Amino acid sequence: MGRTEIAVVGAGPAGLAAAIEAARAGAQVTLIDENERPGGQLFKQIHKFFGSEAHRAGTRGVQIGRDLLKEAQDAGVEIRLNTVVYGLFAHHCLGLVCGDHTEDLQAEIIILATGASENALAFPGWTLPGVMGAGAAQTLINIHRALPGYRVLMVGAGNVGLIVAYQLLQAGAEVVAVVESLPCIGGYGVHASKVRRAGVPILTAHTIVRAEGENGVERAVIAQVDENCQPISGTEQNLDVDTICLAVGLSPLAELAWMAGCQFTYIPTLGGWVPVHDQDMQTSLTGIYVTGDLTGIEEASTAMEEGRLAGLAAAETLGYLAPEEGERKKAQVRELLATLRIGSFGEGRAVAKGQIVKARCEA
Amino acid sequence: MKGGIRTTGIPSKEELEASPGYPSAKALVTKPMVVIECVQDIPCNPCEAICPNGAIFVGHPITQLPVFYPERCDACGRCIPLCPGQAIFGVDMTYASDKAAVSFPYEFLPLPNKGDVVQGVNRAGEVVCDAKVLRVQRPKSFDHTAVITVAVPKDLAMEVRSMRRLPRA
Amino acid sequence: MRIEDHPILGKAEWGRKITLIVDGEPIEAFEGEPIAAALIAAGHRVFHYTTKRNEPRGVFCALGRCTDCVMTVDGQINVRTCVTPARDGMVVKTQIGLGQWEDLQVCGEKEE
Amino acid sequence: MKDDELICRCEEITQAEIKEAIKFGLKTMTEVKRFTRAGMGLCQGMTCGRLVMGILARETNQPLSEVKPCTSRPPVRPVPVSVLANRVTDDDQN
Repeated sequence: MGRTEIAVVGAGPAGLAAAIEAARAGAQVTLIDENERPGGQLFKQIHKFFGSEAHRAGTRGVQIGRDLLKEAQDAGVEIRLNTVVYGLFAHHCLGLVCGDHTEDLQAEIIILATGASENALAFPGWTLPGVMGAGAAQTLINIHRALPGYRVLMVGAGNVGLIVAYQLLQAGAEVVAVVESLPCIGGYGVHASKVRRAGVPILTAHTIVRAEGENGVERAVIAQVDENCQPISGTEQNLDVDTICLAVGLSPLAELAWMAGCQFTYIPTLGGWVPVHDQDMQTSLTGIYVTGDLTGIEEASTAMEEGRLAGLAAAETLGYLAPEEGERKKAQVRELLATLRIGSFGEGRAVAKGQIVKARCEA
Repeated sequence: MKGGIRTTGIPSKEELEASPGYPSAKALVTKPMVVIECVQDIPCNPCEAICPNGAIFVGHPITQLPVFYPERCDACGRCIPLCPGQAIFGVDMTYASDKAAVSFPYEFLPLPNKGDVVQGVNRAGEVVCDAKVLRVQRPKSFDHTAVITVAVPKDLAMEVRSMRRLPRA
Repeated sequence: MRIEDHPILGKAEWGRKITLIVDGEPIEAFEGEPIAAALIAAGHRVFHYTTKRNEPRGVFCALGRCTDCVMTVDGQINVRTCVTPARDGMVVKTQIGLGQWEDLQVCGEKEE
Repeated sequence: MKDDELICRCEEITQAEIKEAIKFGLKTMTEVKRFTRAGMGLCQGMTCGRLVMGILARETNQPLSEVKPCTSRPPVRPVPVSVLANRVTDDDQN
């Protein structure tokens, strides 16, 4: 059985940041990712990030991804790509699928940074080719440079829907409309404004009724909704589209944390079931840490700070950071995290994150 | 609330005028300057850090709306491509007797060329006028965000905020 | 369609040009890109037909999770084409229902 | 969402089938999965899980916070059995 001091599962922003901090402190770190390239969703985030200078604001996600990769390599992180963690077993043992075989890897500390998956929305025709997650379209256009369609309907006006709508325009597609079933736009107004200036209507209190087509999407039918989110008959409109993207929220991808036996709590603001953790991101199980979207849907900037926090805490636990130094560094990161969770878009998340820590104390 | 950025994606006149980054009509006619159309408390402050003249103040907490001091702005425009929300524009009411120059961030292909006449669009993406391209800036430091400056009728200086995208080749 | 030029990402840097045989027809791909990306770029939308209802399915998550993009690749069924790198000469087939194993060599059962 | 709408894309299970099953007294995701096969296909409920949780909560008048996902079991991604069976240990490598 292979051994390492710290195994980090998932090489997205949270996992990379965790691995970098822990390795810089001197720990032996193995970072595992199922994809061919590290970076998680960072390499498809081609927009400039918000935040402050300390959060690398004004820099595009794709560049932050490149920077983090270099930092991880410089810090001596062992990165294992094309490696699926298929299970988390007793004694901190990870089951790995590597090409044609499996291996076991045991770690003193495991940091789970498995991210999130896109929620689905069921409506007549939602299984037709051409209906896809907004993240799927984003992967195709920004990573693989393949355009999934020419005329797109975006469902959902949260940040993901707005950002991907804008990026589809940048890739050369037409976005026919963004529909949002709520009466308000959920994402940042500035993202909505960019899309509007580019000529794309954002229809609040509208939903998709059905997708139609023979062997793929040929048109979409949308309608206005009432206060209970039910389509109002007589308000249907046909849209001539070949692609429908769903941006209806994300859920933490928590299978490994469930399998390990971590305690969970249900917090709708954060995307549903999330593993409880303490101020250091440690779950109810000693030596198993969680970080990033897995601990509640936020954004890449917060994921990186949470990752750093978990990495520092893990290194401290293993004795690579003196308690005072560890505390000081962790306090700095917590402060940076706090500044990302203020204002009308962040307050709710700050409260919800507090609930997680409280649930951990009571666990 | 009907209208406004949360329901339409377009900041309303009231929202803009209440924002501390939006210069007064009085200040605007004096000299070229930027116009900050940032009306929501997002944690973000790169505009403050990049301004060499201290014309933009965010302070703490960083969710505060940027406060703009027109008298300190020399219209260098560095904040325009940097703003992650693309919410900063340049307006020069002194450009000509009947025309104003408007600068905006632009991240689509193809780019227009200097001298081209493009269609100026408002915040809703509606074409409101023809606009002659005065300048297309895209130095490396802008990190792929072009800043395009167009001449528009003076009365549309606070309406035109982008141009209609040109067809892809 | 391929996105050759991009306002943020610049000109595309493709890998080595290769050929996939998709339902008997050659299509152009780039080595190492996911099979699904090559198919989408070539305008191919239907990746398999479902078992019970015989309905078409295509790329849905593009991350290897939803399994809607599975096809029969070099005789192996249920291959998630969105996370399987394209190699020259791969034989890719639209999978009907559960599909059929075609070439046991890939399962390692063929004796040399 | 209409009753004849597919919820589980892999096993092609409709909302009606899930609702019908719940009427038999099913209360947990694991029960619904075993009874209907929703979430038992190739993707293992990765896409439909959350939709089924919503239906289960609604039909049984439980808050969503009472509906836990199915027991999480390895492998969490589709893995060919030939690969799972080919377990390499230190002894093989040395």
